Amino acid sequence: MHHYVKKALYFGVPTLSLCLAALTLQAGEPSLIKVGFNGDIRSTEPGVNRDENSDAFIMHIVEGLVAYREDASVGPMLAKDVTISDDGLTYTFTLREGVKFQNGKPLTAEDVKWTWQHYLDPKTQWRCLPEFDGRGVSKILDISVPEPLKVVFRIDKPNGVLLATMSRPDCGGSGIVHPDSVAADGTWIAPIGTGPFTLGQWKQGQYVELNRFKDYTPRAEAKPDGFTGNKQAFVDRVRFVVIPDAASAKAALLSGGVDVLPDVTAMDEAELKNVPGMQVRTSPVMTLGGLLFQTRDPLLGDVRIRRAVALSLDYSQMVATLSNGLSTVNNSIIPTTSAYYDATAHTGYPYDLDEARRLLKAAGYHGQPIKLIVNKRYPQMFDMGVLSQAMLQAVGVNIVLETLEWGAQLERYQSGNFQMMAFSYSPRFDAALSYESVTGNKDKEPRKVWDNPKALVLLREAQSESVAPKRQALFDQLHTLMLADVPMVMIYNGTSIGVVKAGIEGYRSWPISKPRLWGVSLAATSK
Amino acid sequence: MFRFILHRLGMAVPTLLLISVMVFALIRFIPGDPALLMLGDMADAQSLAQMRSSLGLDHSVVTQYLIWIKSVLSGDLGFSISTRQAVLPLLLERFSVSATIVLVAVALATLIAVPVGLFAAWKQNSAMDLGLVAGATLLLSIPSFWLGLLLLYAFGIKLGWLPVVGYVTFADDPLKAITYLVLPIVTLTLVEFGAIARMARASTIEVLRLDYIAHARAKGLSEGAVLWRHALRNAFAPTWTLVGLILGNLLGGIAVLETVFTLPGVGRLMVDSIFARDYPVLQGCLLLITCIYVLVNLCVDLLYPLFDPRVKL
Amino acid sequence: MSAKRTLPAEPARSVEAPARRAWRYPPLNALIGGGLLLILIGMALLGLVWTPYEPLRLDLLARFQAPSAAHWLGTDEFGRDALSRMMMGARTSLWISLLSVSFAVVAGTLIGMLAGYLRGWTDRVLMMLNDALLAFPGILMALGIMAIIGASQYGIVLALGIAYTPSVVRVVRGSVLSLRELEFVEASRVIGNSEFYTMLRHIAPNCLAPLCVLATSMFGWALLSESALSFLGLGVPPPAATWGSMLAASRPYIASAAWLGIFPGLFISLALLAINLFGDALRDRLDPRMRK
Amino acid sequence: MTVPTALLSVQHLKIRAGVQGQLAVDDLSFTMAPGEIVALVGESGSGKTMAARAAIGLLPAPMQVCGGRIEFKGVALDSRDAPAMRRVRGAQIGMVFQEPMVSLNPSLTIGRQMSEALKLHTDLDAAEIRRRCLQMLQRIGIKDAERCLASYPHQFSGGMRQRIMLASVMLLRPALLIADEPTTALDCLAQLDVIELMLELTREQGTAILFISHDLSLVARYAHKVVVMRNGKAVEQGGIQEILLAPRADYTRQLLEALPSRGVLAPLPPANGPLLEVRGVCIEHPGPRSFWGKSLPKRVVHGVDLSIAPGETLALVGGSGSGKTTLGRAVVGLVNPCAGAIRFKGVDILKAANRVHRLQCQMIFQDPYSSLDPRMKIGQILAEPLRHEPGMSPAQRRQRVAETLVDVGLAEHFVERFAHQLSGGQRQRVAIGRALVRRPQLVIADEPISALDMTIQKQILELFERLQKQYGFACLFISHDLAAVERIAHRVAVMNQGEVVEIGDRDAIFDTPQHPYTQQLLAAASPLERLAGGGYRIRTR
Repeated sequence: MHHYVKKALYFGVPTLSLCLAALTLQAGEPSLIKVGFNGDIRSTEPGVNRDENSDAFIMHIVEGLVAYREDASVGPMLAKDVTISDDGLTYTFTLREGVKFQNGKPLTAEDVKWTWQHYLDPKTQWRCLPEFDGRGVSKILDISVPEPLKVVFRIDKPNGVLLATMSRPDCGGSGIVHPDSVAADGTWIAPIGTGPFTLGQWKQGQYVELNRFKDYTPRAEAKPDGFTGNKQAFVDRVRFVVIPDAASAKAALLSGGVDVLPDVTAMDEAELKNVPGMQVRTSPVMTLGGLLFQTRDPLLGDVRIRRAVALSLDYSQMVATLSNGLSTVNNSIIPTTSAYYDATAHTGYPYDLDEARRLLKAAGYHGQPIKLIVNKRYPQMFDMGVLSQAMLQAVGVNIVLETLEWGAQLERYQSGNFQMMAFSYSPRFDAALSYESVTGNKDKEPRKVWDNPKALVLLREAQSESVAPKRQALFDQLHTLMLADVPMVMIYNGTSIGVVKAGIEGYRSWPISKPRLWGVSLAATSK
Repeated sequence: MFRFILHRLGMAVPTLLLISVMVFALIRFIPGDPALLMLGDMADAQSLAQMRSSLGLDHSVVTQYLIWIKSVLSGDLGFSISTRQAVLPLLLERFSVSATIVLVAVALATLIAVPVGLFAAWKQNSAMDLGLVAGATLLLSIPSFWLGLLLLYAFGIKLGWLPVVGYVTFADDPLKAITYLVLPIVTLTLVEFGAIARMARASTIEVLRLDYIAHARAKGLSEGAVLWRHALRNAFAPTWTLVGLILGNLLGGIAVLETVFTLPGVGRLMVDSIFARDYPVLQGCLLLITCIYVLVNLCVDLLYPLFDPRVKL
Repeated sequence: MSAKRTLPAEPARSVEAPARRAWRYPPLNALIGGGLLLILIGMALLGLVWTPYEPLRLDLLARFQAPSAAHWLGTDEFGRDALSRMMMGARTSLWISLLSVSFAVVAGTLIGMLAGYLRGWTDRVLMMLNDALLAFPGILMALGIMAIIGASQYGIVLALGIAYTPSVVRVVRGSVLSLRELEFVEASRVIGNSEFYTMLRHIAPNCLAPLCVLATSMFGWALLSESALSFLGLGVPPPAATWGSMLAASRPYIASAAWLGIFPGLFISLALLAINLFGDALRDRLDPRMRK
Repeated sequence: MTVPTALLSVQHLKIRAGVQGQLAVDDLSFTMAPGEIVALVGESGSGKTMAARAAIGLLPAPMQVCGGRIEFKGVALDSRDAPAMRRVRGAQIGMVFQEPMVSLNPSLTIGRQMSEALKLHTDLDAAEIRRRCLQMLQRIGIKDAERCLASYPHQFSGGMRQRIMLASVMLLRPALLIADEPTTALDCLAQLDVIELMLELTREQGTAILFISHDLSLVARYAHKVVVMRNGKAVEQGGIQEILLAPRADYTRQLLEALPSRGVLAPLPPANGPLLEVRGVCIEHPGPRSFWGKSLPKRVVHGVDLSIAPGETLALVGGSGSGKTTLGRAVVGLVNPCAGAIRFKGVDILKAANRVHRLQCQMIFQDPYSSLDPRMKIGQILAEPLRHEPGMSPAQRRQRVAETLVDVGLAEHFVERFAHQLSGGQRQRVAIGRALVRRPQLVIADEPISALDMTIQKQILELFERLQKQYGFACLFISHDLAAVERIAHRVAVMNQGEVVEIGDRDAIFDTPQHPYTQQLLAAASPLERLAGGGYRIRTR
């Protein structure tokens, strides 16, 4: 208890108000929810020394100007509204009134400007700096504060994905922090954000806690909407417990060690589903699972062979096996949950073995072995490889499975040194970002699978275009072009499966698949 | 005696250094490095470079090795790349799990195997002897992880007496912790019992052939006294060396058993750190395992004269 | 230390005519061990020619079927026939063990001879390297080698071979050093043979006995290690099956499909039992004391 | 005064291995009076040890008594009645074994082992037991008895260990002591001490001794009665004088004749200069090798000078550790002397260049069981030396091998046999054949016959003499068995602690020994002397 109090003082939150707050809640111990994490957080600094768990954690403490909604579209968060100039070069954010930092001080435009200069300062080593200093799509020329609650960003080139990039969790959601979070010499101390929770106790390797921020000023909306909307916290404390081994995590859930497991495997889901007192929360997510081709490989350079492979896979049966029926087939790079997933994106490869055989004969393929790299670390990738090998055998394609250790497979992916590979991309929250992860110049970035120049042009346009219908048209063209080029075969988007103990309401899995503990309450009855 | 210990430790230093160099080079030779593994498919050139410099991987391998050796000598094994935990406490905690199981199991196996071996040798070529040898050979032939799986299936799943998965540390709940340790210890005891019993029997047969046993009998001692006072001490020396060998290897982590029983042992830690390319943890693991190997061999040699005074230190 | 000569205690019954008893009935362990080994090798060879089903053919409808008339040992998570995979696995497992043991024996004998023959500094350095290799954990070695030359059967053979070479070196060096002192080796020097000729003609053949015994037990170790490596996800790359990888793959389904784990484990145990029994019989046969 | 019943009476004893094994002991009967010394004499395989072990009921596993009975002090000994036997063993019957290296438990202190029997059979308190042990140790000549109690067997020499074993057995004042070849493993000097100690102790306590031995001459001096055994049967038994003077059974006569006696030697051929000259040779054994380098070496041979004329047999005698074997090995190049020169026909054979000359000297080793390569056929073993014979066609080589086989008295079919299929005597013949197949001019024989039975020793010595007459090679005959030396040596050199203390013609050395060490050696040697009339008597010095 001692350590906890010292930390609270440190934040300058008067101890008196803390005790006062505790009293107002119903009597008895402060309510606590325990969440299972598969690893400890790396640091409390948004977007710098981070990993998946650190991002999910920090998004409870800091909030950005804009943030992803439930359907991964971008909506205002600290900003009341955002106006973009016609030439797409100036972005004007008007801040909401009455928003307070966790140290009690009010949020001002100066704080926003200070935070962004802190992020853009190379010394901070912000992960998303390359996206805003010109190395990416565009460069932020300057940030100005014309009025107390108005911040204006000027950029050198139009950038359709600027807001989406700002909201990326791996950039810490470009969360606005109070200058006191940083010491005089610039070293990071602790996050003082505007989020619904403040940083609690952190026992390295064991657990890290969040405390409710009493004076949080939620947005006007009634319910939470992705990383925005009404983010009022209903629980006093949240503890993220570190359990590296999946089997131990499942056991901890069953034995009451934890209340929420944000991400379990399909097999565990099948088992936990029928355990009384367990609620399963699933949601399709934006991971891209599929088979990559190396278009520069002598054999696979021929589009007819790639097309034949695409036509000889029974996608529905494969996806049913891989995801225990939880996911649907998706041959498009655009995730099914993305706002830009429309009828054209829905069109995929027909299951047509005769056409596949014809194409193979036409291409002069007579059973030369094709090496397909898989790994045993991620069961879905391995099973995808085994199922594809079996299905392709039916049309006479001789697939040789090469099982590598995950690190070795990543190296082969990074250097483009493979014929085929079963792979799954981590989620990108904007369709353009998804396309960007597979498209690029193979000489500079050997890991990219698609280097069709026309596709590159379309992608550049989609990245700079900020008007939704225009971007949609560009994405449709990109999709149809990809179906023709077949640089890779997209098979399905993953599913995030969260399991929650009975008595916890309001927890939902969502396409961004980061756990959110605001808007979640503990039923009075169960502890 | 003390000079002998110094001499042996002195001899061990080059081996330790050699192994640390082999490990340092081999792990970096394996494709994929921690930065790539952490960034996964979002690893573009800049972020890779940035991550590598923050992890100190951009120095030449030699400089990295020197930095590491310097920090090891000052007692700091560095921090894990993937979990940010300090390596030393992590290692000790994980080692305590493996060590408890291995020490208890090997002790149990030896306590049962030596009398059984003695008895089988005394009743050599009798039905009892053949039965015991067949049993020991059978146990010796069963792979430990399969036996573990069977026991897990029988006692964990079917009968439900013992927990199937997970681990509770002693600190949290001693009673519950024991239930997690029962099956691994039983598995390891049965597997090692076979090897030790066969060795005890063979060395006892060798000893019973010698004249001083006949001399003891000629003194009118009862068979029991002859076996326990004369045969056991001399027969135990070779068995003790085998026990030392087994301890040396098992303390290095019973990764496979730890996988079957999901125990957070040092074996599992090493395997996971190899897959995550977590260099500091891996190097720490190997240093610990090699030190144990050397120390166990030293202890075996130090205690050897107890059983065979002819060996002078 | 030339053998301090004492009069022979009363040797066997009559020295003149060596007893024939040793061969009237071969000991039990040779019978059982040899028999089991033959069955397993037969199964492996049969697997080359015929298996009840195509080992690699998936049948997604027939997943997790219990042992039945159609599938004697049931089917696995991809609906493949377990018995056919067992037969294919037999070939791969035994083949890997055989190759890695022969690698270790050849390499170990050469180094062991060298160390025992040259002595002096070379011996000391070789032995230090040998001890370092002994203390080196096999798992990292396996991964390192397989990462370098790609995950393949031969990667495992090389990894296991290197892991076992030190024990062979120790045994060979030990017997070379003890044989050097015996009188027939000195006699060979007296009649003018060169040191090298003496080593090849007299010492090497006599190292055979301890080496054979070690080789059989190492065969068992190799089989065990291959399965352990598969357990840790490092074994022979799928879809090629070995008993070890099948056992490892059965772990997640232990509750729902236990038979997937029971049969591979059983066959590994039978193979090890056969090898251990055969090894015992071999040691008795080669042990000079046994030779009446 | 009742008729003194026999202390031990063995009646029609039969022992066989297992149920249908061969009879190891067949219808053996003899009796022993209290305080009497009876010797069971026979060659290896004669069943003498089995009979003795049966007396104390300690037959090894497969062997079992299947006929006859053994009575000790009139009471039948039944090995099946374990408690009764245990009361007799140690208290009434004591036993001393042959192998000093393993007759005492290496991991227990001397004190514990000595007091063990006393604690078991008497109810003396610890202090009294300790006092008796100390007193007995002083009695057998241990200077620091206190320290000896606390030390371990491996810290004593072979002879000392046999004395300690004797002391611990005699502590219980047994009525009968069974001595199973107690001194065979010791060298001649230690042998004398141990036997004399045994006799003193038993005479003081009136203990009878059942003395098992294969050496009739050794037994002749002490035993009252002798039982001669062959293949399990007692071919003759009676008082020692009758056996020596008028042996009835021809096997006994054979045993007696096997004792070598001074024979007449062929005159030496004229020679211009010695065949082999050893000048000022010193040899050192390297000390144990520690990690940082060699510790200081131990000098074994100090400045030896001797020479051998062509065709001559020079005997090199001395106790164990006198350096005689090391000197022999130096001549054939197995050991490099650190000083001095060895010249063969004037050529220094220590230099590698003169290897051809060195090959003229060949060696016969001592232990028949380890001097032949178990993996090679006899034919191959004999042919191997011919590899270095220039200008011999394979046919000539086969011819030479066949010739040598005949020379050493082995049949043709032995060419295909392996060493383990031969007896000790046959193997030694092969070893001699291997040494002679190149017709060397000098043969070093390092204790060639000491590992064999007496009768076989006689055959090998006769063979050796015949071959020497036939091929005229000179011989350096190394041995601690003075009887054999007396028979075949022209000259004798006596070595002690690495120095030649005396050298001279055989008759001079044996009749008028000058150096005290030589006199000591001769006293310990077997004293039997063939009488003109065919019998033997103990030679009085």
